[in-house]
Amino acid sequence: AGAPADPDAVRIGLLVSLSGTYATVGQDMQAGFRLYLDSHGGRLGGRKVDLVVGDEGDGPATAVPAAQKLLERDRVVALTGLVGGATVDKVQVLTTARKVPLLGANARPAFTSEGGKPRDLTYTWHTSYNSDEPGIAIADHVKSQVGDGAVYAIGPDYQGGWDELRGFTDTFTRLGGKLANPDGKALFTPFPATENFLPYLNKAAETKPEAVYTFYAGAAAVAFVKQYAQSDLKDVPLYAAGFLTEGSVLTAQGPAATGIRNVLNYSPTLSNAANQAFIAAWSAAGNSSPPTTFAMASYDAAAVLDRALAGVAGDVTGPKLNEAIGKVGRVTSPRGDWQFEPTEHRPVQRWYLREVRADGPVLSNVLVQDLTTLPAT
Amino acid sequence: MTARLPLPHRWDDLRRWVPWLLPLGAATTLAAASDGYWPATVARMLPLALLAVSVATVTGAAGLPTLGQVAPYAAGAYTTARLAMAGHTLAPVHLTAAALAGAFTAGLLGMLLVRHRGTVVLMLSLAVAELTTITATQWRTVSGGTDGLAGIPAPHLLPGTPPLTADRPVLLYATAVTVAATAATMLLLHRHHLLLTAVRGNETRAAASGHPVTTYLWLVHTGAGAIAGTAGALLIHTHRWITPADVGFDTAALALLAAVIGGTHSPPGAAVAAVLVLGVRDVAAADWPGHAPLLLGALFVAAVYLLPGGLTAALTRLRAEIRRVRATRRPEPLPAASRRTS
Amino acid sequence: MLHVRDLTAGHRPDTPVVRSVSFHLPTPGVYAIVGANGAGKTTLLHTLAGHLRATTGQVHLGGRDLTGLLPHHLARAGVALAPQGRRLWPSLTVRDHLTVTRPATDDGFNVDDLFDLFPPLAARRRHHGHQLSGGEQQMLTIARALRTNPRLLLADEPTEGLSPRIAGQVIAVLRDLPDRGVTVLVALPQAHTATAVADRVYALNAGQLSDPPDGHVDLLVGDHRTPSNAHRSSHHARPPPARRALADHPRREHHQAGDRSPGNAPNPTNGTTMPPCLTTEANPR
Amino acid sequence: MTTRHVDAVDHIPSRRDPADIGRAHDTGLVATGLYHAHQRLTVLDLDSFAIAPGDRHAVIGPNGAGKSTLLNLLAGSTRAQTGTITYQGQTITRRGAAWRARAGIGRTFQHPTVYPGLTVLDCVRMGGWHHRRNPDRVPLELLELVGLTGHADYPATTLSHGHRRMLDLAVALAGQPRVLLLDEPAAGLTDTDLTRLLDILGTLPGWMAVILVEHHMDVVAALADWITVLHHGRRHLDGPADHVRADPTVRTLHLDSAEAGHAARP
Amino acid sequence: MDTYLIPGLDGIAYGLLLAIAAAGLTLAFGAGGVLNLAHGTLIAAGGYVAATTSTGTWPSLAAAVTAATVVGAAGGGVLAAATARLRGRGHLDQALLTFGIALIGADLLTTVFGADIRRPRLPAALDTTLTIAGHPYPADRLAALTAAVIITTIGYAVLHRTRAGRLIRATVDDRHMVAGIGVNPRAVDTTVLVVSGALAGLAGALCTPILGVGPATAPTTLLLSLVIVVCGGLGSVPGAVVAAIGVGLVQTIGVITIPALAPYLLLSAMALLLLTRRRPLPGMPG
Ligand SMILES: Nc1ncnc2c1ncn2[C@@H]1O[C@H](COP(=O)(O)OP(=O)(O)OP(=O)(O)O)[C@@H](O)[C@H]1O
Ligand SMILES: Nc1ncnc2c1ncn2[C@@H]1O[C@H](COP(=O)(O)OP(=O)(O)OP(=O)(O)O)[C@@H](O)[C@H]1O
Ligand SMILES: [Mg+2]
Ligand SMILES: [Mg+2]
Repeated sequence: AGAPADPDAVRIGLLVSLSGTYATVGQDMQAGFRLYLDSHGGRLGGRKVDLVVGDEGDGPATAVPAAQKLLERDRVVALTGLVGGATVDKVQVLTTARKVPLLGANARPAFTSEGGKPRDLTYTWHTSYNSDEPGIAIADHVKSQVGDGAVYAIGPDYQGGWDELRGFTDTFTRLGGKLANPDGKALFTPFPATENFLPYLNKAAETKPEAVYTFYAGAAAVAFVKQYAQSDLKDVPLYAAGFLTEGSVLTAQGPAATGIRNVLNYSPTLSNAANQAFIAAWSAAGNSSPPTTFAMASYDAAAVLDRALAGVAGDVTGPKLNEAIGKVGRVTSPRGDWQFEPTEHRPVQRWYLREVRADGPVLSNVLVQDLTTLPAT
Repeated sequence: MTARLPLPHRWDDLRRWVPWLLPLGAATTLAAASDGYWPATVARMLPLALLAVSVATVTGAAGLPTLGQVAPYAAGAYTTARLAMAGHTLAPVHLTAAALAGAFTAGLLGMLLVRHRGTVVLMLSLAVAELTTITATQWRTVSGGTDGLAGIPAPHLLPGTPPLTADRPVLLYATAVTVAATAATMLLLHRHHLLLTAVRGNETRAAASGHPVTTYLWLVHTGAGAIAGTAGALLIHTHRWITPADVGFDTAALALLAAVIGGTHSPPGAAVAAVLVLGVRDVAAADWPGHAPLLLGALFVAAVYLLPGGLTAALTRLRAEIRRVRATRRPEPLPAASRRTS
Repeated sequence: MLHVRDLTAGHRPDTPVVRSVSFHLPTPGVYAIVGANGAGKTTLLHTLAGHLRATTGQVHLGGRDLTGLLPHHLARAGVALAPQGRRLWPSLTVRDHLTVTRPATDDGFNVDDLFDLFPPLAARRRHHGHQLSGGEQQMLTIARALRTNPRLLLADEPTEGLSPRIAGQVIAVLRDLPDRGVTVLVALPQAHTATAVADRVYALNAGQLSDPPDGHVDLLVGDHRTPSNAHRSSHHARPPPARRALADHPRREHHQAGDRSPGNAPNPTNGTTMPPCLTTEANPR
Repeated sequence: MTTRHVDAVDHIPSRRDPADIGRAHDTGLVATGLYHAHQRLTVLDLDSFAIAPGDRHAVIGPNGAGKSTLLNLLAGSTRAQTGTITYQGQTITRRGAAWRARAGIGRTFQHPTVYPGLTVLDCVRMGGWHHRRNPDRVPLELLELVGLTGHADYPATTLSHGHRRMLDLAVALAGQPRVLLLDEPAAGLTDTDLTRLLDILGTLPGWMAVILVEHHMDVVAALADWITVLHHGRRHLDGPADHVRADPTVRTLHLDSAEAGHAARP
Repeated sequence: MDTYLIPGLDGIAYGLLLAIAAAGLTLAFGAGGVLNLAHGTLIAAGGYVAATTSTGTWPSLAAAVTAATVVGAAGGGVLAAATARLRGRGHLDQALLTFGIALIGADLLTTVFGADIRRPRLPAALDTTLTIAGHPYPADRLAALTAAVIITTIGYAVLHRTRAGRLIRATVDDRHMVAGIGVNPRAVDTTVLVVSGALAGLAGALCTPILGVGPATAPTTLLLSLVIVVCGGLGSVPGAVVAAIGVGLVQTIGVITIPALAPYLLLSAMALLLLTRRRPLPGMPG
């Protein structure tokens, strides 16, 4: 407890999963944030930053005590990171009550209402996206590729999976597309228990889909991609939310992932200057694999804080910082420039179509084309 | 001589209350401490502590190692959450309804579980724990899906009193409920201690002496379900959010391990151990982010070797040791026989 | 053969059950230990087999010092225990019980010999340990011990639960064993069976062994019924329940009520008295 | 009425005259058509078995004859596969062991076990739990009866085997049974305890019905007025004690140890 | 019919894959009476070792399998030493200890190997699909199926047909009487846990090419192995194989036939089996 030694310094909390199922994502996010910090001399907005890291673990049960510690004992002026949607949903209540800006850099759930009233999002910001946006972004492209053919939709049975798939299926059917799934609804596989996808895939093959759309992440993504290439579906085009092939899972998937087309707000092969600087710094920091959207969003969170803190005069308090975040305007980012949507406090950003291709000796999600900007203004 | 006799009795009476007043005193001290972190953090540990009491009751008193008490816990929690969200915010109503829901759930499950013993119970209750999470996940109208419910309205102690939102009153309230429920459990178990030890230890002989073993075990299981239900209500009151993962295997495992560390035959020991376990995971490990599992693992391993029989047994050993040391210091020698038994 | 000197052992360090026991079994033969229930027979045999640690004392078998050896070392040195209370392996079949044992030499009982010896076992060879009748379990306990081809067989009440016929067979086997060079030390509760079985009988009394003059064992064990640890009863100052005169026994009412008289009459010289709870008929539920 | 062999007639009443059976039906324990098998191996096959108040009925037979199984079926420790058991005119075939014990069918076990964690005195208390008019005096008297007063406050697990057997008897008696099933109560007892046992059994109240399974023929002789001999689960012989003991087939089957030596191959 | 041919085959192959994972646990828990919750961690350790050793050539695959087995055996040795002092203190203390060791082990594994998912490279001959009845089917699963058949056959022979197997069961029943026939029960315990650990390591090496290895591997394999061991009847190899195939079929045919109930299927099936089984598990009271 107590104020940091340097009177000018600010204390910022970074809450990410460092143990449990999502540790890879959490580590990426920490690396992204630290990369920005280190490349700016440990200062954001001219102030020395005292970064306090907390472990989110597997969900709210561990994340809430950790957030409480950051808020009450370390008295951070902003909380960033947060891997899981459920965590954001619960921690948001704490940060709002304490008037500390929550600058989420990954999942953004559809916040549950509080006592019948919608959530107060004044202190809630995200540098990432809404979980249904990848699906919304790619639906049009898939429709144009399959024409009148049907698409089979399959995903994991939890909130993230429901959101990701809903984004796609709703938009796709609204555009006149047909789902190959027998009941017209996406198929959800038990999560995280499913590790054998072959039966589902072979069953899906019987519906003779023109293409398959999916969302998986982590270990399930590895198993899914690997087994997809071994199933009756192996010649059917696979479209996915970009997390399917994002980051280290791609290495584990190996050649089986080649040709998967997926959608994300970032690709390491983007050619803008900010990205090139980011990539260079990323490799210089000793990372062998290309940066992920998780690292990038967390990097951007640092960038947002950098600009916001620069705009705060005198002592940094939660409300002052929050107000400053509202005023950062356009953020120059490796993903291309973006800005906060004024009421929902999430990025208005471009989405990209990527394809897994061999990029030298390693596989990479190579940029194919721009898709759309979301949320549509 | 005669004048002095009543004194130790009164002192003994008093001393019997001390262990129960201790946690309340500790909670008051914590609530008075300026830091807002401690009251909220400790209050959030108490539902698991009470759940561990319930698990220790089933595991210790009935001899059925169980992971399945999360089912009545979930029943109590979701009953409370739904009541609160429907506008019924009286805490006593919540506690009663949750206890009933817990007892009902445990009663139903008990009809299947108490016919089995040992590892079979453990595995059946593992299935119960997993199925509880799955049901909670799938029953989205009740549970709100995998992300669960948040912003559940705070309870009121009595009609007209302000809602229990501030961390310090919540801590005092949660401590009072935990202590009262644990004390009630202990009282009931103590009264039937002999019976339960006997049926647990030698079923065949007990049945041949006219004791309906399964009925006894079912009653214990159901009663423990009421405690677990109460713990579920407390979960909602202290957290005001819930996800299906909170009523799943991880919680069940922590509660069971806490019961083992505390000494399965002592529900209060289980409660203390649960606070200890969560303290290691959430407080001690906070300064070493990412390594909470490591510290927890180290705690478990240390507990096995350093506390055979659990915290309670360690306490008993300590007390015996103190008494032995005192006895040897006593000036007048005791008869040999009684010294040997002490 | 077996030399035991100053052996003290018990279940807890502070309460020895067997106290400074010394004896010497010079040649292979059948030796019996008799003693009241709770005298410490089982404790002594378990100590000799290594299952209990002796606090003092030495054990030599055939010149070899066995003091303080672990049970499996003792077993390999030729000490076999047929324990009281059967101690079978429920998940093994009768046959498995015998085949899992590897005798050091082949000149002992093989599995078929043992089945010949105990025909009921042969009929149950596929049954599991817990599926046997009490007597069958007892037979298997002895058979298992014999199968190790021991030099010293410790048999704890080996005839308990056996029908007189099988008991006779077991005793005959035990009596034959010395011819094979096996020393048999058998604990028996009753002096008269012991004198019939053994070449020599020792009496264990309150944890101490005495070597009675042949044929007078009864004198030593007959009327002692103190708990082996004498100190135990000393601080139990419970008053004995008042003895009721036998004349008051309500059984007479039943005679008058026309019931047939039960098998034998009470022994009027003995002080045994039913507690009143049992003498008035309990109310039917 | 003389001793009869099973194969001699179709149906053997187990009592001396029909009036006895009638009395057993109303007040005692009657089993008919009992059959029990394990893995196609017949363990017990008994057309009828009855005991009335006051009876002292011994069941003997070689090892594995089915004696303990019979007691288990009567006491409800094992459910009968076929057959009907009535007690005081009421069918109890489907009742569990606990119910039967409370109804007055008490028993001891061939392998006596105690309650771990309980003192000797508490074990007896547990036995009389359902008759708690005088919770402390009766158990103490029973302990005095079986000679374990000195052990009253010690953990029951520290009892020696013979003492456990005596304790088991005290526990059974504490339940104030109207039918007492004893499974080899004399096995492993020393002379002193044997005398004590005989005294206890001899002074059991006359309204009690006792079934005694025993190999120790002195005990049978001292107590039983009627003996059933089981062999391979079937009734081999049934009759008044003296007749059965004198029967030559019983001698060869069970008692005789004359030809014992031949089986032992050196 | 054709609908169920490949899922059926896959159910058996997947089931046998799980049988390998469960083999070590059957030995330790079922036969040896040690409730080893660190079993999944040993499998994961074997998997990580195999994933880092194997480079896609046959010799490296052989080296990977050997290394994983050795690492598993060493882990089993550690567990044997750790549980030796716990004899006679019941399953719950064992569970506490091995759960603690599992947590520590998981932390060590992620520290050493990272939190990423890893999959070993297989020789090209295995990393392909064969065509069965007109459907593609992965060759690596068929190879694992073969390995499973060999391992379980050997396991059956050892556990049910040899003196060693009887000794293991006897030691669980009454270790003092095992000492009484001249066998050191501690040696039996240690052997059981070392062999069980070796089997776990081997299972890790065989399963990771197909399922990958990551932080979730340990809990998932532990749960499935427990289900299989308990459903199969503790300590019975044929039972475990049948149970594993049952689990495999539930997870393949079951989940696609009634997808709505897919999450419930496995554990409900286990619960039903346990509830309806009349015979108590061997070696278990009640
Ligand atoms: N596990 C134990 N813990 C403490 N004391 C014990 C234990 N087992 C036996 N004793 C005590 O040791 C004494 C000797 O018991 P032991 O079993 O050796 O007697 P025994 O001569 O074999 O009697 P029996 O003829 O009844 O079998 C008894 O007084 C008994 O109370
Ligand atoms: N669970 C079981 N499974 C298979 N066979 C069994 C089982 N229980 C008992 N038996 C067999 O039933 C037969 C009768 O057993 P029971 O215990 O009734 O015999 P008993 O007459 O009491 O013999 P003993 O005098 O040796 O105690 C025995 O041969 C035994 O092997
Ligand atoms: Mg003895
Ligand atoms: Mg019997």
